[in-house]
Amino acid sequence: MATVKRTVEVELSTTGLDARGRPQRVPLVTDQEGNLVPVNAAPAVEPELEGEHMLINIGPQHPATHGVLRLVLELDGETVVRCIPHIGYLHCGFEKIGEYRQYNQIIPWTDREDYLNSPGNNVAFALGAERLFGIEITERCKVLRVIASELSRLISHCVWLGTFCIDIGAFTPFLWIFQQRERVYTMLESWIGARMTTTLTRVGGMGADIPDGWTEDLANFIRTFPRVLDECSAVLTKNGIWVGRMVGVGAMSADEAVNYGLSGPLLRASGVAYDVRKDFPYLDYETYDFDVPVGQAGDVYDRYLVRMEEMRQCIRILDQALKRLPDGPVNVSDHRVILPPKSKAMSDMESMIHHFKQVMEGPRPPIGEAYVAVESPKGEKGYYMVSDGTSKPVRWRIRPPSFVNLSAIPRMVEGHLLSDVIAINASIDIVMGEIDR
Amino acid sequence: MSADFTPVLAGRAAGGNVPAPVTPKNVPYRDGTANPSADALRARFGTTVSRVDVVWGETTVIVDAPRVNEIVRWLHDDPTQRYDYLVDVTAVEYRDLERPIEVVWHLRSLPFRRFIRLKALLQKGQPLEVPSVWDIYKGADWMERECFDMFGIRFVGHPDLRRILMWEQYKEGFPLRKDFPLRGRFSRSEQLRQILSQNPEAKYSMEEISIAEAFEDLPADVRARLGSGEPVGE
Amino acid sequence: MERSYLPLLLLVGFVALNAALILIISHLTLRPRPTAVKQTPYESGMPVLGDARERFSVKFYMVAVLFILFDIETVFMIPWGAHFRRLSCTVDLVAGACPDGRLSLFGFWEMLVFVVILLVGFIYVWKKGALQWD
Amino acid sequence: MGLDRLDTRRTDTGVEYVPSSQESWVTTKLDFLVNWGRANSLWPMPFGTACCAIEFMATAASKFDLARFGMERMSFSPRQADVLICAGRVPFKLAPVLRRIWMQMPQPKWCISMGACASSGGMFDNYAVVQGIDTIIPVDVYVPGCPPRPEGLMYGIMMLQQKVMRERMADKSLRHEIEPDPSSQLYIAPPLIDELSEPFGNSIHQTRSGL
Repeated sequence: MATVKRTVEVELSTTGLDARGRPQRVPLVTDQEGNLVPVNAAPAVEPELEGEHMLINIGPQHPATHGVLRLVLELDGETVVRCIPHIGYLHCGFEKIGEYRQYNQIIPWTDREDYLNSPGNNVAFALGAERLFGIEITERCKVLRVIASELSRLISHCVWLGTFCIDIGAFTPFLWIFQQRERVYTMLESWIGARMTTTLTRVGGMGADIPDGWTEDLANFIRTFPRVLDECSAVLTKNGIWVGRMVGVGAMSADEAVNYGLSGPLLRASGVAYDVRKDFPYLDYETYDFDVPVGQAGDVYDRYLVRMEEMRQCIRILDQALKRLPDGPVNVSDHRVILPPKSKAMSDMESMIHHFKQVMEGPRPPIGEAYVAVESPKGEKGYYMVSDGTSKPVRWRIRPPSFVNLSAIPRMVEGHLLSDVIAINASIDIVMGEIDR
Repeated sequence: MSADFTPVLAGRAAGGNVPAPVTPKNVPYRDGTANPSADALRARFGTTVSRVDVVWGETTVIVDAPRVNEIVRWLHDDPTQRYDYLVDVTAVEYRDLERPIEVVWHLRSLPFRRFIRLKALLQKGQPLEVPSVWDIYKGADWMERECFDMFGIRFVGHPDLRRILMWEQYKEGFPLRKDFPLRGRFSRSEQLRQILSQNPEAKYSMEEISIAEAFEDLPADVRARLGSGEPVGE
Repeated sequence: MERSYLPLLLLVGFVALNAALILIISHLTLRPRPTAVKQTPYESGMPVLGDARERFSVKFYMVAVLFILFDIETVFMIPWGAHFRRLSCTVDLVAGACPDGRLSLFGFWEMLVFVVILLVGFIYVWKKGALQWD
Repeated sequence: MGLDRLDTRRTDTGVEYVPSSQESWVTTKLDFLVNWGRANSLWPMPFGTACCAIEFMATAASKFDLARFGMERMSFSPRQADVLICAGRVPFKLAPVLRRIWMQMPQPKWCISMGACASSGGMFDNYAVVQGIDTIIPVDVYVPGCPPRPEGLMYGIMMLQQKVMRERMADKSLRHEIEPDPSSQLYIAPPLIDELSEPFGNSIHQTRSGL
């Protein structure tokens, strides 16, 4: 069927043009109640010496698209007149496969979906499944999961900072920050055996308890990581080129950001203090003392500041979590869900039956549905699971934050220069595995 | 981030006496307390709200499909509700194929810190049509396109309903439907042949092709094929 | 003051020889394998719509001219640098060096005047806003 | 042209000689020099799609340094690339892009298929993912792992270097450009593709759809 031409007339966003009809950076003025609003200059026609518009592909295979995103840009000289994103180049049918797997078998899929934040995804899925099963996890497991999700936020922001610097042109912070990331990798590897695709949690507990001596590594990491972060921000934050490339670029006002469904650092950079850990808390986040960084203008520079501040808050949370880490069992004792320990499984009959049912058929939740959201480094990451009583979910829906954040890229990019497109795309911190699922 | 700028506080606008949110513990299976918006919806719309049930502490309001846009607009604009954040638009198809397909909207009210789930039931027999909420939430654009791509549900009022994850010429149907085999309908070599032997213009949407045509950039063979009326790509 | 130009000749000869060698050997061992797809321009893995030979906006030309203007300026400094010693010595060089006490800053001032003239041009261009992209 | 032609006098005596033994002293030394140069400066074209791309970045970063193999210069345009490292799963929508980039790379070129998903479709045995990129482009080295550890990838690179060192200029089949058959654009016969993409291991049990 031939497609219907897009009826919406996407005209050049007015904030991109100044009075003399020349596209320019988005000027921000404070209106009466004090929040920053882009100037709505009258749209003027380009002078008649307009060159032909050029259609170029910043295509699936491009160093600056962080994966296989494809942006088709209509350029007038250097100014982007229209941006048409194409995604789906990494669509691997996660949700379809989820309907053929048991709950504990889906956890390896949650690593590969947002591969920068695998421990965080495992924790999110485990919370969703435990809400569906109606089980409460032990205290030690809660604190371990907080540590896992904060560490995963750190390594995700590290990859973002590294690739963001390379996109703008600074290469050395990439090497500094990836070295810190390797230290977190070695910690995760000693905990669960895998560097990146961790499969850390199980429904009702964790894959493994932390080895002894692990808390000293974490304490050592907490003590030394902020120094590297300060080095990076010393190099970048007040750098003339860095600031010049990012201030006033891709600005989104607060209510526009909420209407576009942005979440995470993008939303907080626009001035909306919405953080799932504060507003819809999970894993006792309300008992941790940390604050939520909020920007003002919502441009690329504020997103950078918000993420850097968020990394420091992660260190604060990790510090408190390390101090309060209780002893006790990691897994819940309800053997309908968790495999009984090997020794008991071999000795007494009842846990042998449990063991057999777990392995052959997997845990079976009651009929119902649950949506649990988690503050992932990209935004509000949610798992919506519908179960019909069998051991395989009827529907495993992933609410992908960068999918919704990326849908606002035509609004942010039009009117800016081609080099700003790269900066804006890097500031959204997209992961194509999560966008295309 | 200067101190004098007071951010738009999400979740605190409901006044000072609202208790700070706490991690929900021992969430009841069926008899949790419903979201106050559910009663407001029932009072405001009466029969179009066919059922409200609370599963694992989340209120689900089942409404008739044709009036969804009106209900969501009311939830969005009404000062007492202010559901300004669309979390998700998706669909669920159950394993027994007679049961209707459910289209699900997840909404959050950031100022009042509330979460609600709207559902519309679409009988399998009639055409799967649901009003789009794109004119209320701009974020719904891609979510509805993905729901169409995966389930085949047409969102009436969506400006540009095309496939977003699969390519436009994808002939195998809608992948997330339960009657769609996990490995696809065609053999692997057939799937590979179809995608590798696509014409170049199949990789561009109508919009880009019209832009290229406006500036006479189209290569000759593409222009010839377009002239002969072949369907265009993504 | 004749000067033997042999080293210069050797340099030019060696450069020409080197270039010729590289071309001949690669031509000898090269076996081009053109295919239809290999000839098409690379656009991130996508088939190309439109071509690059189009009317560009005039801003690109402005940037190119300014670059050439200020780039050639540095080319003029090279001969000046080569002869700086003879320029700034009031008497003839003795064995390639200036007898003590005879230094003058003539060479320096000469180049300063040249640079100031170009600086005036640069400030004019800056204030006119030609360096601003839009 | 002249340097690598086989010495025809020797082969017409009716005795079958191993081609490599017929080369003169000059060509083997020249082969060694050329292969040594090529092996130690393989410029990678990181066709990074998914999680393996992040592990590839970790391999290229400072701890597991790829610069030791002369591979520091990441060439994102196929024109300057020597080895295409397909890091990550390739869905069907991306197959023509991979094929086009491989064909736009000049000879001599090699291909490393990094990770289980690129080599065999990995855990994605469903409607959307190509079951192994060797059905699209010829692959030289398969690196197992999901994602392969940096040491695993480096071992794959060293195996490729050994392969490059053993190449002979006289062997023309090495630098043979694939010509997909014009109608179906496949360069392997369809039954072979089906047989290569057959599910193996535990994913055989997922044949029933909808249950």
